[in-house]
Amino acid sequence: MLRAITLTTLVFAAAAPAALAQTVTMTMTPPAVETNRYWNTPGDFALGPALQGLVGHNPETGAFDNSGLAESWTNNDDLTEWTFKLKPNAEFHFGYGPVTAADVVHSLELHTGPDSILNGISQLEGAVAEAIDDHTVKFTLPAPQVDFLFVHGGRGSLVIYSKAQFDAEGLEGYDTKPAGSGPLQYASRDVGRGLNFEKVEGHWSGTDVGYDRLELEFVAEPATRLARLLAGEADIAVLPREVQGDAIAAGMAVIPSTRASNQTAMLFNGTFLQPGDEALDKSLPWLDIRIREAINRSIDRNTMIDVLYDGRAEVLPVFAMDPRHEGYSQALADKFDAAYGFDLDKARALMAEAGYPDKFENPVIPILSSNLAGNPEFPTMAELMQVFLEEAGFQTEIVEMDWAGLGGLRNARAAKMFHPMRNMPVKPSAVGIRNYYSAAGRPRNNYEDPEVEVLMDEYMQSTDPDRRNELAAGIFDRVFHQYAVVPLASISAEVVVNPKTIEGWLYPGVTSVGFSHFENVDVNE
Amino acid sequence: MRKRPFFDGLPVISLTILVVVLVIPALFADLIAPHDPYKAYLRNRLEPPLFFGGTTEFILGTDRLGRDILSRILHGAKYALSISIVGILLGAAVGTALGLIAGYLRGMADAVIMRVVDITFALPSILLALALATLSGPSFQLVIFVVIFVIWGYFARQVRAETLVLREADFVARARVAGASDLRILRKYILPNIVNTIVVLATLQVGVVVILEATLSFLGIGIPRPTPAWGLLVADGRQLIVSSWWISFFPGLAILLTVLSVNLLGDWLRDRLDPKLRQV
Amino acid sequence: MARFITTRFLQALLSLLVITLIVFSLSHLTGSPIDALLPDDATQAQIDNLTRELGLDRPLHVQYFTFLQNAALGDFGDSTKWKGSSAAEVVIDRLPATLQLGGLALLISVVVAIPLGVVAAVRKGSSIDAVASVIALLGQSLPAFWLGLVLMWVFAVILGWFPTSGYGGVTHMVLPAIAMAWFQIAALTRLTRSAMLEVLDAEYIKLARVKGVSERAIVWRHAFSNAAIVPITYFGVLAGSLLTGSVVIETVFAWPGAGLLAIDAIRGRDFPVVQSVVMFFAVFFLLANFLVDILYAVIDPRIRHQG
Amino acid sequence: MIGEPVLEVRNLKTHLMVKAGPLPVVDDVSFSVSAGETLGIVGESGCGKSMTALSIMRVLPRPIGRIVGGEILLRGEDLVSKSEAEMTAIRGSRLGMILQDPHTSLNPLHTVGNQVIEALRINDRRGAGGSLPARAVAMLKKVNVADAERRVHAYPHQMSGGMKQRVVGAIAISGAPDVIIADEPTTALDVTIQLQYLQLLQEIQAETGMAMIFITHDLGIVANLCHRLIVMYAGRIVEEGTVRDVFKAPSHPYTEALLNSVPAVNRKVDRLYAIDGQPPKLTQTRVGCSFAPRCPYADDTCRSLAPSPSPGLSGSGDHRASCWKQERGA
Repeated sequence: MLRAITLTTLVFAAAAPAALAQTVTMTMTPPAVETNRYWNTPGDFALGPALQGLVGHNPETGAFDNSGLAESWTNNDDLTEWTFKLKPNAEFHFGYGPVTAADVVHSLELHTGPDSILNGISQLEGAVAEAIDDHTVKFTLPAPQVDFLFVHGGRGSLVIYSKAQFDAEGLEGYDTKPAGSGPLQYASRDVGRGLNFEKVEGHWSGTDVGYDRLELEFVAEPATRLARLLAGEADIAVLPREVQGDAIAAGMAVIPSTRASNQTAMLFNGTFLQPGDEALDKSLPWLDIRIREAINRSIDRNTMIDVLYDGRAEVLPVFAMDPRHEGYSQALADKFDAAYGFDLDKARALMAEAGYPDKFENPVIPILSSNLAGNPEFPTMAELMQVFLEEAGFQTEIVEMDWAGLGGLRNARAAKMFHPMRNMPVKPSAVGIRNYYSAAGRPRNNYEDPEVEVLMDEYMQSTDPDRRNELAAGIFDRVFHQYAVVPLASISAEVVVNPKTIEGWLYPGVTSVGFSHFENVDVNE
Repeated sequence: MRKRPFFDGLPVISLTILVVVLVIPALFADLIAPHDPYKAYLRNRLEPPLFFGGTTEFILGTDRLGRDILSRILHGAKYALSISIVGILLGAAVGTALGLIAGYLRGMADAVIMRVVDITFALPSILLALALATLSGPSFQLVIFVVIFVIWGYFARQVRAETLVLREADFVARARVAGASDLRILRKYILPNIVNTIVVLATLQVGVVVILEATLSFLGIGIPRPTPAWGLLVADGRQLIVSSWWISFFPGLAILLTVLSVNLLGDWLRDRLDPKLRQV
Repeated sequence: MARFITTRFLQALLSLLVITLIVFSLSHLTGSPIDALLPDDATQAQIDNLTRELGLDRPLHVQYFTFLQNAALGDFGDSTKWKGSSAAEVVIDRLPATLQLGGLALLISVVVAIPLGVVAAVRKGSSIDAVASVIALLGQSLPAFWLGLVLMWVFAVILGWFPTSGYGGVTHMVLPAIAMAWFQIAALTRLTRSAMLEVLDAEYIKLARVKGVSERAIVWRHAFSNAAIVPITYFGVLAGSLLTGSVVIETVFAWPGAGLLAIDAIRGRDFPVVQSVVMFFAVFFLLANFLVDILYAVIDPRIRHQG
Repeated sequence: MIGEPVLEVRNLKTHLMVKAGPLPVVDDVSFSVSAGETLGIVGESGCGKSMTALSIMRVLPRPIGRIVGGEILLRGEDLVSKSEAEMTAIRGSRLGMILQDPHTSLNPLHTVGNQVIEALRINDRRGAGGSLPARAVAMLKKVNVADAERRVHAYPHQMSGGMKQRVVGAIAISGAPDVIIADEPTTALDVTIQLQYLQLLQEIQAETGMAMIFITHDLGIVANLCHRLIVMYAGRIVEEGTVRDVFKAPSHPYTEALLNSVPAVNRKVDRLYAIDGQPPKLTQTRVGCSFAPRCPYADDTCRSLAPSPSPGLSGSGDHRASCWKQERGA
C-alpha cells in the first residue's frame, strides 16, 4: 500500500507549521528495498527504530545484551537448542498486546518463508521455534550454531512482528502501519522519500526518548545530503568520508560508532585452489602466491586510509578477524607490517621472481569499480588500487559493474577480478570465514583452499569454545600466510550531525546498517 | 549595419576557443600536459589551483588522488573530441542514409523509417542507457551507442524532409530521364545538396553530445574511470563542490567553452550555409 | 480532421506495440533480476523459488505474450523492490511528483522562453536579442546536474531562500524546476526566435502592417500564432526531455518522482517497475505528441482540412 | 475627375543599412498623385519601386530600412515625421495597400472574413452599415466575391488566387483611404483574372475617387489603367509624364527599351532582355548616369555627370526625363 503523493498532501505539507514538537531528521542513503516487510529486504533494517529483535547490544561495547525483547537465554551444550525468555512487560505498539512466544514463532515463519531474501537467512534454515509458554520460546537448530545470537542481534535476521496484528489485518496491516515494540513507533512511510517514527509515551521499557519524532530521509546524492545538513533541513546525515571535511568545516560534528562496524578488503576472486575445481581459470595472475604478496606489498595502507577514510580507520591485518570474535590472533596483527608492509622493492622482487609479466599468459589485473550503498569509497578505492599496482609495475584495468552484476558473476563463480568487499557488520568469525574463505559460503567466491576446508569442516561442527578458537585462529593464520586477500581497513560507522540540534548519539555500529539505538540520540533543547 | 552585431566576429573567437580548448589538447595532450593524467601524487592530494593557494606545479590544482587537473582536462579533450566525432559521424551517417531512403523512396520505406524515428524519440534514452549499462557495464562503446541513438533521428527527419523536396526538383527529373540510377541520383544529385544541412546539424549536435556524456557519467554509466573524460571529471568532483571546487569547476568550464563555441559556430554556419534550417 | 487524427492515433499505437517488444527484450537482456533481488549468500532454493515466482523459467515468447496481455490492462506485475505493490501502482504513485515538477519546469520554460524569443526576434539585433542569445547558449552548455548542485548551494545553503531538496510545496520545486527548465529555455528561445524571424518576413505580416494593425497585435495575433507551430512541435520533444531530465534532476534534488524511481528500479533490477516506468514514459511521450498533432490541426486550418 | 493632389513625395531618400554600408534604394524621388488619379510606377525588379511604396507606408524591412531624407505629404501632413503609433492609425484608414502575391499575403490561420473584419474594425471611420460581419460580407460583395456570405468563413487556402486578391483589395479599401498603393497586384494571377481584377480596381477608384499608385513592370497595364507614370531606374526617377506623352515620345533610353521589350500588351517582363547587362549594384559609387553602362547612346558626359530632369520629347510641361541624350536619333 503506497501513500499517494497528491496535490492535497503537497498543500498540507506546505501549510503544516514548523511543529513545536521536536523532530530529529536523519538523511541517509536509500535502502535497497522499500517495504515494511523486513524479510523482503536483503537486510537493510530501516525499521530499526521501531521494531526489535530478541537480542540487543550494549551501545558502548557492542556486546550482545538483554536490551532486546528477551531478558535472558540459554543454550544446550551442542549449541542446537536455544531458549529465550521474553520480557513479560514487553508490549507491541498500537494496542496489539504483549510480546509473546507466539509472535516469535509467527515471525520466524515469515522470515524463513519462500519470499524471504534476507542476508544470512541461511543461519535460520531448518530452525524450528516452539512456544514453551507465553514468554518462553525454544529454537531447535539442525546444526550447532555458536553464533546464533548474531541472527537476533547484529545481523538482525529475525525481527519480531505482532501476530495479533497479522491475525487482525494480515500483511496489509504490516504494510500500512506495522506494530513494533521499541521506544519509537512507526508513523508513516513516504515512498521514495523516507520513513517516519514517533516517540512512544510511557514505553514499557521505561525508555524515554528525548525527542518527539524521527524522520529518516532517503537521499541518494551525497552532495544533496550534505546540503540538507548544512541548510539545517537535516540534523543527522550519513555522508561519505570525503565530504565530511566540508561538513566539519561548516561547523558540523562527526559521531562515530563506538565499535568498528565494517572491514574492507580487496579479494582475489577465482583463487579456487581445491584440486580439480573446474571453475579455476589457470591464467589468473594471482594464483601465484608471490603475486598476491607483491600486490599486498604494493599498497601503502596508511596513505590509503588518508585518501579513502580521511585518516579515521585502522589498518586491518586479517579480513574477517576481529578482537571481539573467535580466533583473534594478536601475533598475526603484530606480524602484519613484516609480512604485508608497504615495500615496493620487495613487491618488485617478488614479481621478478614470479616472472611477471612475461611468464604470465594474462598479466592484466582487472580491478572492479562498483558502487555499494554504505561504501561510497569503493570507486575511488578501485582507482587508488590501480595507482598502487601500476606504481609497482602491474598491468591493470578497471572494470565498472554494479554490485548486483558482481553478485551474478560471483554466484556463477566467474568473477575473475580483483574486487572490493566489505564485512559489515563485522561478523562472528565463523560467519566471516564461511563467507570469504570457504567453499561452504554462498556465493562461493574468492578463495578456496583445501587446507582451510579441512579446518572449516571441523570448525563448523565443533562446540568446544577453545577448540573453535584454535580452529578459527588456524584458518586466519593460513589465509594470512597465503596472502588470500588484500585486507585493508577496519572502520567505524559515522554520522555527521548538526551540533546545534544534536548533542550526541551513542551507538555501537554493530548492525547490518551500522546504526541502532536511536533512543540514544541526544538532542539539544 | 546593426543587423547581427552580436554574432559578428564571434565565429573567429569561437573557432579560436575551440582550437585552444579542444583540438590542440586532443591532438597534442601528450606534449603539452605538464603531468601524466593518471599519475597520482598522493602527497599532493586536493591541492588548490594557482592563485588560490596552489603552486605552479599544479596550475589548476589536483584531485582527491593527487592527479593534475590541468593534465586530466587536456587529455580529456581527446575523449570529448572522439566521442563527438565518432558518435556524430555514425549518428549522422545512419540518420542521413535512412533519411535519404525514406525521402527518396517514400511509401512503405518512409513509413517504416519514420515510425522507427518516432519510437527512438519516445523511448527514454537515459533509461535505456542505464539498462544497457547494467547488462554490459559502462564503456566507451556504450556512450557512442547512446549518442547515436539520441541523435540519428534528428538527421533522419531533416534529411528526409529535404530529400522529399529535392527529388521533385528539375535537375533530378532530368537526371532520371537521362537514365541515372537511384543510387547515382542520391549520391550525385541529392546528397550534395543536403551536405550543408548535415554539416550544420552535426555542428550543433556537438554540444548535445558533450553534455550527454557528462550526464551519463553523473549516472555512473559514462566512460569508465579512471579515464579523464570531462563529464566524468565534473561528475566525480561534484561531491567536493564546496571545498575542492576546482575538481569539477575547470572541467565544467572546458565543457562550457567547448559547447558555447561549437554552438556559436553552428549558428554562424547555419546562417551561412543553410538559413532555412532552424532545428536546434 | 477525423482522418488525420485517426491516422496519427494508429501510428502511435503501432509505435507503442514495438516499444513493448523493445522494453520486454531489453529487460531480459539486462541480466537476471535474481542477483539483485537476493542477498549475496542466497541459497539455490531461494534462487529457484524466485525464478519460478517471477515466471523466468518459462519460454521467452510465452513471457512476452503474457507481458503484452497484462500490459494492455496496465498490469506489469508486482514490484520486486517495493514489495506489496504492483509495478503500475508504484509508478502511478510517483508520476504526479514528476508531472508537478515537469509541469512547473515547462511553465517556467514557456513563460521565459517564448516572450524572450519573440522579443528577440522583433527587436532583432538589439540588446535584448543579445541577452536572449547568451541565455540560449549558456543554457545548452552546462550539464543539468552540475547546474542543479550549484543552484542548491547558492540559493539554498548559502542564501537560504529555498529548501535544498526533497518533496514539498512550491518552494521545494523552484530550484529543481529551474535546473530542469534551463536547457529547455535555451532550446525554446532559439526556436521561437528563428520561427518568429521567419514569420515576421512573411507577406501577411506586411499586409497586417499596411492595413493598420497595431504592432502588438501583429506580433502576437498574426506572427506568433503562425510561428507557434515550431515551439508547439518542440513541446512534443520537450515532454520527452522533461521526463528524461527528471532522472537526473530528481536524483540531485531527492525529488520522489518517476525519474528517481526509474534509476532505483534499474539498479535494483526491478523489471516490472522498469518496464512500467518506460512504458509510462513512452505512452506519455506519444500522448504528448499526439496532442501536439491535434493542436496543429486546431491552430492550422490547412492541416485541419487535409484529407 | 482628377482633383487635388493628395499625396506628394518630395526628394524621398531611403536606405537599406546592410553590412557593406547603406544602400540608397530610393534616391531623391519626387512625385505627386491626385484624387481620382492613377499613377503608374514602372521599372525592373530592384529599381526601387516597391521600396518607394514601402517608404510611403512606412513599413520598410526592419531593422535595416530607413528613410534618410525628404518628405511624404499626405494632404499636407508629413508622414516621415509621424510616430509609429500615428502611422499605425494612418495605415489602412488613409493609406491602403495591395500586395503582390495573394497566396502569401493573407494570414493562413484566420478566415478571410475575420481578416476583413479586423481591417474594418481598425479602419472604418464611418462605422456605418451594421455589424462587422455583415459589413465584411458587404465588403466582399463590393470586390465581387461571389457567394460572399459563405466565403467569409473560408480560409485563404480554400480560395483561388484571384479570389484572395479580391479579399486583399477589400481589406485595402476597407478604410476608404485617400491613396491606395497596388504593388504589382496581378503579377501572380492568371491573365484572364488579371483583367477582371484591373477592371475592379478601376471601378472602385471611379466610385470612391481615391488616388491610386500602381506599381508594375508591365507597361501594357500602365497604358490601360494609369493617367501618369514614372519610370524608375536604380532608385531614381528617369522619366515621368502622362501615359500618352511618355508612350508617344519616350525620352529616356531606358523607357524606350522598356517599351521595345513589350511585344504585346499584358506580357509580363521580368528582365529587359532587349538591353544587355543588369541594373547596377546600388553599393557602387555612382558617377554619371546610372543607366550609362547599359545605354547604347552613352558617351563620356553620361559616364561622368549625372543628368538632371529636363523637359521630355513630347514637349508637354509635365513630361520630364533625366538624360543627356534626349535628342539622340530623333
